[in-house]
Amino acid sequence: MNDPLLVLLIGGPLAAALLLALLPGLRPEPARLLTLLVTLATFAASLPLLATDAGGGMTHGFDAPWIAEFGIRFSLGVDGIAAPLVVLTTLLMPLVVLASYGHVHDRVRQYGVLLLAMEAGMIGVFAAQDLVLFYVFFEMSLVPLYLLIGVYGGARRTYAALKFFLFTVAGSLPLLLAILWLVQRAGSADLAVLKQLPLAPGEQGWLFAAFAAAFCVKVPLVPLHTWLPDAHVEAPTGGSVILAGVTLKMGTYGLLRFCLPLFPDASVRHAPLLLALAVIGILYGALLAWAQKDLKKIIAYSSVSHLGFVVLGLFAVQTTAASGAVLQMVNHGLSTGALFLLIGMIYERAHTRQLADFGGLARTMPRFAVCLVLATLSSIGVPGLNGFVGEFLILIGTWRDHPVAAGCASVGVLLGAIYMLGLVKGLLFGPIVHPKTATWRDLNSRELLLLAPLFALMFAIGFAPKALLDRIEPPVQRMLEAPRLVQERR
Amino acid sequence: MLSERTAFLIFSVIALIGAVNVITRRHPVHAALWLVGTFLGVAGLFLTLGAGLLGAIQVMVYAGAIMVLFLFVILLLNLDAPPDEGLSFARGASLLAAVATLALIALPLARAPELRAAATPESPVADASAGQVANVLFTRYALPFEVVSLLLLIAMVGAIHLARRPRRDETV
Amino acid sequence: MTALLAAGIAVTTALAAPPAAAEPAWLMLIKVLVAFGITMTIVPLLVLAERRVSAWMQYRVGPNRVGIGGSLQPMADLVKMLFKEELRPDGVPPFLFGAAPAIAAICSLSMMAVVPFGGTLELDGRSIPLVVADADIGVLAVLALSSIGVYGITLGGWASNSKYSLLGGLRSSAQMISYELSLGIALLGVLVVSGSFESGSFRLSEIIRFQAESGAWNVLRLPLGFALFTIAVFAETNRLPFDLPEAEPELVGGYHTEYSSMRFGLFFLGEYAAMVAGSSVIVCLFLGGWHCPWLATEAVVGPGGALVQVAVFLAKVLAFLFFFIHVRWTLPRLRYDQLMKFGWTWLLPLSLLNLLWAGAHAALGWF
Amino acid sequence: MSTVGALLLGLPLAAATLIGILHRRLSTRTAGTLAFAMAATCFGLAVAAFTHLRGLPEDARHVAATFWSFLELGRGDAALTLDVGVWLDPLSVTWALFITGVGSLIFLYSISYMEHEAGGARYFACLCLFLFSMLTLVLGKNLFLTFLGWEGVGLCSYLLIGFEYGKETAAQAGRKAFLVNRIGDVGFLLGMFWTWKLFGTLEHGELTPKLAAGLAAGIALPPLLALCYFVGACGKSAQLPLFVWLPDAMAGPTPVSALIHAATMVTAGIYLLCRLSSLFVAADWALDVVAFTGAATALFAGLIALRQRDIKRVLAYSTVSQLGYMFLACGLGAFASSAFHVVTHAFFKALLFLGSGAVIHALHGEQDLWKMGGLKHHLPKTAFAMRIGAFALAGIAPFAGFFSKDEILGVAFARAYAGDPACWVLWGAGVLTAALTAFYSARMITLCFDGSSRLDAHSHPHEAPAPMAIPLNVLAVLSLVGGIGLGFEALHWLPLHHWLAPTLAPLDLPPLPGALLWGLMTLAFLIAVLFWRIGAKWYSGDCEPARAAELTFPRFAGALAGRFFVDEIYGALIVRPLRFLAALALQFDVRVVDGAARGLGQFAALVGTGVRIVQNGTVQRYAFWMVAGAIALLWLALG
Amino acid sequence: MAPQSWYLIVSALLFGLGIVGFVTRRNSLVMFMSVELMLNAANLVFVAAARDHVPARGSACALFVIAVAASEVAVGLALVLALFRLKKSVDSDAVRELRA
Repeated sequence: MNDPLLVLLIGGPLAAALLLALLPGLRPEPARLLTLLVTLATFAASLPLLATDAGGGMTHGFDAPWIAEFGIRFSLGVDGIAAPLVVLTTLLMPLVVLASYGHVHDRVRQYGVLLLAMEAGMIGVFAAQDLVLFYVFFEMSLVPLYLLIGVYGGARRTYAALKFFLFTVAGSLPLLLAILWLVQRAGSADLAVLKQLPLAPGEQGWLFAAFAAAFCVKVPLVPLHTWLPDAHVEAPTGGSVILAGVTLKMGTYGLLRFCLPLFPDASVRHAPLLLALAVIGILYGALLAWAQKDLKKIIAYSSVSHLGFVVLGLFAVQTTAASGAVLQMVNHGLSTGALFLLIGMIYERAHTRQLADFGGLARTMPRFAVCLVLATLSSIGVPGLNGFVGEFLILIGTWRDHPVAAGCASVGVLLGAIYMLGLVKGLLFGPIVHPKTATWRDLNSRELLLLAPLFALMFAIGFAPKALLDRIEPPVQRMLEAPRLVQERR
Repeated sequence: MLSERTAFLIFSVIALIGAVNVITRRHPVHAALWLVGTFLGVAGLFLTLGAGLLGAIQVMVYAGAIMVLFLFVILLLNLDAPPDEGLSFARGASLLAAVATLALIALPLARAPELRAAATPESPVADASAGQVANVLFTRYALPFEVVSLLLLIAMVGAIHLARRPRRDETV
Repeated sequence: MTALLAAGIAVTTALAAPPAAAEPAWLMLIKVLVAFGITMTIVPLLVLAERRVSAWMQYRVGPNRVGIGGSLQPMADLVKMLFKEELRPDGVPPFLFGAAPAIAAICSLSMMAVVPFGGTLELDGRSIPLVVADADIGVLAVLALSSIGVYGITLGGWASNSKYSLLGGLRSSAQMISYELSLGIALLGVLVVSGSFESGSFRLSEIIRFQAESGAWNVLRLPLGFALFTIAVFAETNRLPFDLPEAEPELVGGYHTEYSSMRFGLFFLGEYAAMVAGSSVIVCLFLGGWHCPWLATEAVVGPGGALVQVAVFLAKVLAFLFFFIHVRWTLPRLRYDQLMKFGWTWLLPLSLLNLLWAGAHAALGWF
Repeated sequence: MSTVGALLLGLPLAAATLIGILHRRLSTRTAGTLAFAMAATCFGLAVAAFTHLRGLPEDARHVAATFWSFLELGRGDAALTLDVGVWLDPLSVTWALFITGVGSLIFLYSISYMEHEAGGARYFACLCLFLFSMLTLVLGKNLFLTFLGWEGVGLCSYLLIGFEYGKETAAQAGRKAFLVNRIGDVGFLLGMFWTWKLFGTLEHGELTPKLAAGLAAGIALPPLLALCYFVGACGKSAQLPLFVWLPDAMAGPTPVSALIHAATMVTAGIYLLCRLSSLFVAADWALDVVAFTGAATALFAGLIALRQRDIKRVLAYSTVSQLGYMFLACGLGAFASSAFHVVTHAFFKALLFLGSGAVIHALHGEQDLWKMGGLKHHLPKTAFAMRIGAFALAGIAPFAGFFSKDEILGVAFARAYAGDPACWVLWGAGVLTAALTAFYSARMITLCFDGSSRLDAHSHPHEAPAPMAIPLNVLAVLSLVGGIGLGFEALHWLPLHHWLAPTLAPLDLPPLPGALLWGLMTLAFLIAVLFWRIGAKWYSGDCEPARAAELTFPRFAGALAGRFFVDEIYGALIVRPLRFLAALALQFDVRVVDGAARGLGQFAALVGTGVRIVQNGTVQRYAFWMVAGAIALLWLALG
Repeated sequence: MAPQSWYLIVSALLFGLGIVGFVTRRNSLVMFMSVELMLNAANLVFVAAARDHVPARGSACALFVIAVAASEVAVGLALVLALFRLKKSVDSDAVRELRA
């Protein structure tokens, strides 16, 4: 029953990346065009993933022996949780390539190679059903991003890239140890087998800690988040969109896919700690975002706050909350992606990211104003748009068992509004500040085409999330079975 | 004919005195000559042990070739005795070296009692004459023999290349 | 004074070298004295002969004033050597300055210990091999001592504390080392050919016995070997055409310019002793030593037979010495770089070729 | 019936998106007419819904219609099913009626008002969106949709207040309004979660009967739950703690103030209280909190309104005060009478706002009362309409205000009379506020229309054009008729109480004896007339502002003028410390958390320098260590 | 025939002196000589130990040691020569800096 679709989705971009890498003579424009075509093709190919619904089970499975003696298999498969994230990745990629027309002018071919390699890595992460395969893709997707930030970034790019790399790798070392321990004990790295593995509470404790460490760095959860603002500020627009849109989701996806089902007792035991960190993340992130001067930093810290919500939803061990969390992962990808694209567009024109330098853009750039307001509304969770549905489900789910945490978190919703509207007022309303404001032309059709799909999805999810939620809920239910039992007993 | 024991004593005395002087003499040429003395002492010891071929080769190669090379280098470089040379880096190192030698002597004896056995029987078991050495050399140790020859070739090429005075068009 | 001391040491080393011979001490002493005596007599004769022959070759008379026809000239030289003032330049390491000539002399003299003058002498029931120390490593000892000889010259050059002598010393030792190489390999050729001996030892007497039994001298088997060996010996003893180091105009006498009286005499002695030893080794290896083809020396019973062998051996050696002297006054002197080039690029390959030829000869057993 | 509901929601949304997309090409006039047409049809639909519901029997007077299922999650008791639909019952239809009614009048009015403003189309798009949100709020099938409307309305007020985004004050006011509303919304959200946890459903259809049954069975609900909703209501209806945004909201265009900050949006809070009336009654002391806040707000706002120079601010504070009255009524359990006051207030407050709009329009943007005076000669019709509105506001007999306000005072008196001592304080505050209201409305009218003309020379005001005049007249009639028509028991034509009773919690209060009732009514009427006379006399004639200022209590004046420095207090207590906390967090983040990461790096470098000393190039040193190592090994081997 | 232990003692002494020379002397040539000393000590042990077993092997090994020593000296001295040409001194402290 091997379905080659997923292999195609991963292999396609990878092969294209290789091809591009091996054609030094290729001029920039055709190279960029090729990248765009490949990413679009991958997106088109990834759509059926959403269509099929196997009641929470694994679809498009592909299984082949890889390292036989350790029982490690090259097995791919996608369920309700992974499918939306894969489609999100394949959706964002073409947009990033389109955006790169504006600001990437030299080394375009290498830019394409890095993007395609990253896309392959990320799809692999979401599609891997084998623990070791997951780890391989987890690391593989890291390198292109490091290079992307390191080569195409801003002033302090090397510092930021290195910091990002070191944080993630340091986090993923305990993960590697834990994986090796698990595979050695279970004799196979397949997820299904590992789920049935009886683990002693003490053992489960440190394994959970190791897994959680790697994923919390990636989320990023509060104490381990300092790499994110630097990485975002220095990353090129494309890099930021991918970093915020997909890379952060790997952390939360990992928590849901591996931590909760594999180590139910430890997860429930550590749930209060993680909930507390999530709430701190939400409030602390929001506060920091409010105190920032740099546009990208504000959005970066808002990501910390939004993903705090997602972690809150996951560790409330409630199907409603967890489904809301998965939905929020997708939403955050859309809204923050749009915001970063918009900031990229402004940066292309003004070459400064300090909020104080801007003012009264609404008059000269109405289209930009409308898009920015829309993206902001989605980000702060105004009902009618996607952000609200996710946050609402997370909070209503969390309230059942942890009313205090949900209460504090909902204050985060308020703080979110404060700094985002501050951003919008600083940029769009009030008197004109920047001398050259008049010279900046409004968004051209390319840029609008870029944002259109994101806004369309925002409204779609905002008004009718049922389609997506029905696809997400069964697998989440399945993931949370074990922790739910532990929760009940407690 | 002199008894072997006395020959052993004479030659070992020569060797040891030579060795002491090699490291104490300040002038390199003197050190070199004393070293020649040590080599001859050791060659004598080889003879007392019946290894005639080895003794000859020792003299021929060590004393004859290697030391001449040393002398050549010393003379060519026209080295004179550095002023305050002597036993520099004094206390620590020599102390350590003394400990080392003691260890080398004491430990094996302490550990291997059979070594302390009385003198072995007088009659020489079998002399290591050139023929026997040749038999062993070309049968049992044929491969090392070839390898050593290769090593010598490489050493020769290396030495020539390194020591060659750079021609005008080359820079060091 | 140091010279005499040096001579004494020479004797003990000769004694100690071949301990394997289990003969009574006094017999060993007599043999040493006999060998030492023969050498010491040949050397002054050689000096005289050299001057007479060179003069004869150049249509001049040569020394004929002292004694009958100049026969006592060597005595005169010796007396001159002994009583001249011993000069020593300042800044010279005293011991080394004196030791250098001694080393040269010792090495040359000790070589004779290994050379068999004759067969075995039956005297009141005891058969005495007519060799000082028929050492198992025989020929190798010759090589070893010749390499030690280099020290004498090098130190001599260095100890006299002057640039010219230093350079002269270095050049001569370099020359000796280079030719020692081809000497060794040529020697190998002989050993390979006469390798039919069983115990694989290097005894000269066995080589001679082999030549005697097989009826043909090695010179017939290895003509190339013979030529190479002689050239190498010429180089070893710094004889013309290779006596460049001391004769070079700019080097003014080479390493023994600073030496005077007896030290110079020792150098002189060393050189001529080396010639004697060299020629005797050549005779043993290539010209059948004390063996004379048509005169069945073994047949002659009693001491007379041994004496005949010694006589035959001495005759050959003297003939060869004559050849030495003859060459000196016929061939021109080689320049230093030609000399080195000849030694490395011609002599060495040829000796390897000779070794090959000897190998083939031994393997195929021609004769 | 479901098609009516669908259209009621669909039409405004469609209009909003249509005008929004085409707003570049549409002129203000065409967009305005389109919007007005849409609003009028919606009013028609609301009337149709009303007649249909009247036709239904007493107890089954509600219609539910779902359009599409929003989401279904979870199983068993943790199941959460939300779907988009409409819930029509007397309460929601009443609200829909006056929203669409007053709304369409204001749409008509603003066509000509926004004639020469730039971006008129964008204005009407936002207005349509606002109407859609308000209708969703009111007609929403479940609390989720109510909340959707709730936030939507907040958003639209943000967009509309900040309409002239060029002006810093407008942008600031818009943001402030949205944020304060958001605080209320958080309360509403928490209430919703709690309700879902307790009752497992958010559908109005299921929730209200459950609550009523619970109330009947006497089960007490946690008061905090009710308070959550109350916080939401305060945020939206600008009650004491969260009223600061309303006066600033006057920075927006006048029709916006009229529509949003007088008629519709501010009433959302009351709607919520009425919708969850049984929940509030079940939560024992929650209602007292509501009552007292209401009274306090009424009194407080009334005082501030006395000294306001800007005509629109006077009206804004009067709105806050009247809302205080409504909350007071709810607090006393008289949800129906508060609803009645909402309706009447909508009429005369919208009238007053539109009138003031006409005045400002005529004076080309001049809003300061002290720069007006004697306008009745130039704007006779507006003056006449405004005067009727002011009378209604003051609560003078035949006008609407009198009946609704008097009823609230009556209930307060009855409850106090029935033995609840606290209510005397409430009644006293109510009467005092009534007096203040009369006084400042008189002040406004006399300063604006009567008295000597303080107009600056070259402005020559002209009468409002027709589209602005018609809504004024209609509203004037309604303010006149509204009170009698809806409230007066005797007429039985459309007694509001009777109409809303089934959806609200019953009021258990012994009726007052007839004589006492009439006595109260006359007392209220006399107070209103008396204070109106004082106000009028005080400000008539050519009194200079100085004389007028020192006439009232001088010390007290500063506080009143400065609006009790409420904004400054809020700034000091909340905004500044929060901003300081943010800066502190930033420093903490950069110094401590980031520092720790960088520190780790430096530590590694430090270790490096330590090790480097061993490797310093002298051969001897290496030899020494080599030999030492050899000995150690030997020792190990043989030891 | 002197007992084997005596030989071992002599070679140990030689080796010790070699170490002292190698570690203490700063002149690189003398260091080379000390190394030769140590190698000789090793040869001595080879031959002495082999005498009780198969004498020929001892000599064979000693032969290899001599060959290696010869090549070592050749290359070593070439290096010293090159070093001298660079630093004008054979003092091992002259080549202390680790950077070019």
